[in-house]
Amino acid sequence: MRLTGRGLRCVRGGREVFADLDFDAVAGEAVAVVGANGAGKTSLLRLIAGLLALAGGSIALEGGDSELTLPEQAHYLGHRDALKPSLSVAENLIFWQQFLGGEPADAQSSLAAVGLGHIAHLPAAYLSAGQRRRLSLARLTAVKRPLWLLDEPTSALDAEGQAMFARLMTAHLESGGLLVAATHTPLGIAARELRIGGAA
Amino acid sequence: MRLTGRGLRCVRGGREVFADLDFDAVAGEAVAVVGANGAGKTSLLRLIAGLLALAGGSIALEGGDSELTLPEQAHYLGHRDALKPSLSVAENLIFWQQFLGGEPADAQSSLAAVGLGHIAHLPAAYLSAGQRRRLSLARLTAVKRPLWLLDEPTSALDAEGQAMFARLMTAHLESGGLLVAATHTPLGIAARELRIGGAA
Amino acid sequence: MTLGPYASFIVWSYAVCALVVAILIVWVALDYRKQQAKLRALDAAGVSRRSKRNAAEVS
Amino acid sequence: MTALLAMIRRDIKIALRVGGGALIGVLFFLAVVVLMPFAIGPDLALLQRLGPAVLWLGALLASLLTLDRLFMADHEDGSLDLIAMSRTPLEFACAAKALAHWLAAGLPLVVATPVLGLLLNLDGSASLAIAATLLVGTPALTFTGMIGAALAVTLHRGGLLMAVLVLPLSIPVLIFGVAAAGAAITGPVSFGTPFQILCALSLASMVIGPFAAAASLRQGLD
Amino acid sequence: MTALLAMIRRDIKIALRVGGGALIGVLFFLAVVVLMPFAIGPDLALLQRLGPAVLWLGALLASLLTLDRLFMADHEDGSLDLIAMSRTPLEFACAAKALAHWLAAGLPLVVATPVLGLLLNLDGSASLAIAATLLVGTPALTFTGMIGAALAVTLHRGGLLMAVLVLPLSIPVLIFGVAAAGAAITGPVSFGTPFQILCALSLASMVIGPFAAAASLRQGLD
Amino acid sequence: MTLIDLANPTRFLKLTERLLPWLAGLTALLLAIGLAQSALAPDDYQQGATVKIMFVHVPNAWLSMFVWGIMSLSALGTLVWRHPLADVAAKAAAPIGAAFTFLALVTGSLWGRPMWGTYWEWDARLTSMLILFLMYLGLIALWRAVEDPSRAARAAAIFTLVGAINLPIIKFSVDWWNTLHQPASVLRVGGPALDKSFLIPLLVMAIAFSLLFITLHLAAMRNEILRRRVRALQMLQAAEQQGQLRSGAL
Ligand code: HEM
Ligand SMILES: Nc1ncnc2c1ncn2[C@@H]1O[C@H](COP(=O)(O)OP(=O)(O)OP(=O)(O)O)[C@@H](O)[C@H]1O
Ligand SMILES: Nc1ncnc2c1ncn2[C@@H]1O[C@H](COP(=O)(O)OP(=O)(O)OP(=O)(O)O)[C@@H](O)[C@H]1O
Ligand SMILES: [Mg+2]
Ligand SMILES: [Mg+2]
Repeated sequence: MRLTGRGLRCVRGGREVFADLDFDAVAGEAVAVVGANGAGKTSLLRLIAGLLALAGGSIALEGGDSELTLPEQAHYLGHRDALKPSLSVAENLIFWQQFLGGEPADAQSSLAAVGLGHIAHLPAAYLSAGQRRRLSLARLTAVKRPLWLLDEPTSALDAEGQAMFARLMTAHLESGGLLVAATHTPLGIAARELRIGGAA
Repeated sequence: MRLTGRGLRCVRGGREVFADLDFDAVAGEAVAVVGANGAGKTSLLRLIAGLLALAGGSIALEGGDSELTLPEQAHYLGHRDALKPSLSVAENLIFWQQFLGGEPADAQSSLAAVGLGHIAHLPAAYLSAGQRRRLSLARLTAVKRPLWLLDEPTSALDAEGQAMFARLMTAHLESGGLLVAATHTPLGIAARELRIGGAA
Repeated sequence: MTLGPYASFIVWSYAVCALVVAILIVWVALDYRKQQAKLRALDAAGVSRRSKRNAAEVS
Repeated sequence: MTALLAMIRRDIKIALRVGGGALIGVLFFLAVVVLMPFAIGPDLALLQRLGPAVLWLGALLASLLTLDRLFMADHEDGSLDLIAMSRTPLEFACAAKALAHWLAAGLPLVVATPVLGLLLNLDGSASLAIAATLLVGTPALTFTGMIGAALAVTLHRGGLLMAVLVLPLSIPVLIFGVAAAGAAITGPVSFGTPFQILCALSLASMVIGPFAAAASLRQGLD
Repeated sequence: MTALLAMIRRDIKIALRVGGGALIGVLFFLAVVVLMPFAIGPDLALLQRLGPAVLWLGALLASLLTLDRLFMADHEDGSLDLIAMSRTPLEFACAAKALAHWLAAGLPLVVATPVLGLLLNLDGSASLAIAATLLVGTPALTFTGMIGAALAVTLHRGGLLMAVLVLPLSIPVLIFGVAAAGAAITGPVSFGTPFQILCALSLASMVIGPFAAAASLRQGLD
Repeated sequence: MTLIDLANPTRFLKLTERLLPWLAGLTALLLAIGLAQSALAPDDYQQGATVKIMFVHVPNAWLSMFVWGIMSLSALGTLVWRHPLADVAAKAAAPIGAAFTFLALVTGSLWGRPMWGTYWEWDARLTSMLILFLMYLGLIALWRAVEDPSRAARAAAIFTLVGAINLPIIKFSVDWWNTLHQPASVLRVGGPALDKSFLIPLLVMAIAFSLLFITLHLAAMRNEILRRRVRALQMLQAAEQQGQLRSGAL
């Protein structure tokens, strides 16, 4: 599997963010998108996820499921964590699992994998910043998708959480997945760097 | 100036988060609050800021302005950045400056100091995550307060932004200020460590 | 005792009062039973005595 | 299908927890009905005549008050991004959300109508007729209101703007709803015709609403 | 003082930008006024009689629709934390927010009333009288509604629950507002008494509202 | 507030355990006496036998206001002293008060039909009572909508205090506006203006209903304390399981 972008151009709010960006990501390899604040890392991820319209260029996923569009094969993990405070931790995860189409059986094990097994019954409103982030990460394992688009995934995680997450990413890559992550801190795994906007 | 907490106990949502916590912070010294996700770092900062009720113990600031309460002498920088998307960058900062009682003259220089001078007129809705964080940081210099309470202040900042922020903190400490920051990554300045909840 | 032309209104007043008061009494009694049953179940599940003291303080 | 059911279940759960349960909807309806005599003045005959209008206005109000957050909440917490990326067509997801909203906010009103009819001095059959018009008519309110809710997300606007967009769309529903209900009470006009039109409006809005809302949401992603 | 002025200025700015400007408020009012004949039926005499009620209901609606986010938005983005920590007493800050809300949402309605009166077949002096009652009465709606908005933050609840709590509190305002307006038109009752009571209600709510809201917000911090 | 001094919930539980049977017995006795007396009371020369409705209408009307007053005091206890028993007292009183208000409204309507020729009239006394009823319902909804009891207690306390403004309006509505409802004839300056043959049964019924309220309130408070104990124990149970899971995982 291979994700390619050619001649990408991004315009937001009438201002050009970047232009003529090319990138490649192959299965089993992590791509770390780096660049200064405001360079366009988040914008690139949202372009790939189909959440922003391309102002130019093209993005293609080769070797994926031909019946599905690119966004349908991707997980997007943004700053906003898509959690409902009034639902419990487990209810939040199970909803996404059912809605995104995973098997309902393994919600509990996904929660345990991110270290939230013991607070599955708490309302999500009670979670700390890192616990919220862990709950979003649980989505990645609860539903299988070949392409992970991650926006600063390690923020708010403690050291143990970062190690846990590095294991998750490694497992995903080893099973032939793709991974594009925007980040300011080291991801904790080997990754090819994609720099946006020069060495700011 | 000296900030002391004695025998602090924190209860949230009916569950005890920590108990019997003591800490000291003296002027010119940074305290880095560390601990696992959910250990209670954010809760501690909110206790100090008066945004949570103490379940036990006491917090006092010695040597401050005796006419003002502790929260009135503190800056609190949380995960939620108190920005209004429909106001421009400059309008956001100037509002907080006027509301919190700073001199209106130096809003522009505060913005320049955090590297946002060139986009002062943009609506805050257009900012990237790091730019939003920078705008919150601008509040710290736009209004003078002796005590800074910072919750993961470096998250979303790029390398240059972290260096800039380290300079801000150093200047604050050198002018006799106090600083308590919860963090998972190194702050970039020398800091005394306050660990909550054992080495999880 | 004769209730005059408006007997039905008087009787209805007293009847509604009796009914509502009865509902209140039944509600309170049933609620009591329910909570007692829950407490017994928790006891049976072996939530320790020490924690019971704490619980009393928390409430 | 699982996906849509999950969506409906989630939205009802949230609506009941955040809004405080279906009872709150009924209570609100009660408050509106009680409010009207104050606004109109204590004239029982007039009240009876205006009864259907009052109940319909209450339903309109309840939907206006709760609809504006229908998509906004999902947009603000990022859920909408994931919904847009999912394998479920956005149109179906929108329809599921609207259905859940109606089940949580519209249905209780319909159920409470016969009771509230008593307060407005309506007799049993009239109350039932009004309940029937509300049953077939309130979905139209929800499904047209949904378009406004989606536009609110696209425009990054809230508050009264949405009401201004939705109100004109709901005028036909209101007209025929009140007409059908009025016909059932006073009876010179036939009940059937406006009632059928009401059904037609509901069906049409159930088709148009999700498409318009989904189209608007797609435009609004950024 | 600078702080309060800054708060008022900011809130008005946001309300106008997000809500789409003062015109939207007027437009909403217009939509409600236009809607009524459809709900009630095209009976001009009845419409004229119900004119004040319709205008007052519109005002109540506009405040219900916009008030529920008064503190919630500030709570969600963290502004409320900073406001609570600031040197400005929370009571004053609450009052400033309510004042800004009234200036942005209430005042335009008052100004538009004489124009809308024409639509409802009211003559000039009656329209002016109604505008006067709205002018002194709508602050009471805002300042009592504020209590509900603050409770919404404390409870982490929204939607109809707030309306259910606020409506009973606003019933007296509505009664005397409509009474005063009705007196001005038909005239058997004197205009003065209900108008004075309306003023008293407004003044009382301006004192009680900010205190209750601030108390509630303090309790709700976490 | 007789109960505020019993600071400790456990002590409170013990005391109610002993007190409740006696209170229930006394209530039943007084209710029986009151009912007998009201049955034997003479007809009014104006109102005929319908005056008998007074013996249930007036106690219910008084209690509906009195209960809100009790809740207001409890609200102060919640906000000022942060006493958990005050929360419990306020929460337990709300449904009972709502029931009394409902009864006052219903008996008043049933009395109004023969006396005024209508069940309902939008006058000041009746309207303010209806608002009281709506506020009771809103309060109950508020309590039920929030799981965290102390959070709900503080919000409910503020709402209760704001709503207390309605009490003087109900009481004096008959004096401030000319209404259908008759002005105060018992609780008024210058002593009661009611004939002894009506006054005595009325007072007996009033005392009986007050006792009924106290009994029900104590019982409901006991239930509420138990409910909180159950909740706390459930949370401890969850915490214990968490501890086991933690030690298992590490
Ligand atoms: C739904 C209708 C009614 C409501 C909501 C209502 C409400 C009340 C209230 C709140 C009180 C207590 C007032 C106080 O303590 O000052 C009261 C007392 C009383 N009501 Fe009514 N009432 C209604 C109908 C009636 C009717 C139809 C009558 C008789 C014609 C009546 C006769 C009385 C009397 C005699 C008292 C005792 C006044 C006193 O001695 O202070 N009420 N009512
Ligand atoms: N609003 C809340 N209501 C109830 N419980 C809460 C609330 N916020 C946090 N908690 C609980 O309090 C504990 C401490 O939370 P806190 O946010 O202080 O953690 P933290 O140390 O800042 O964690 P992180 O590193 O993830 O930011 C957590 O166990 C959390 O579940
Ligand atoms: N919603 C928006 N509307 C208009 N412009 C936007 C929007 N979001 C971001 N921008 C602009 O697009 C540019 C790139 O933003 P983006 O969020 O992609 O940056 P980033 O590289 O992720 O930065 P960071 O490291 O701070 O997260 C920025 O200059 C920003 O001002
Ligand atoms: Mg970014
Ligand atoms: Mg934290």
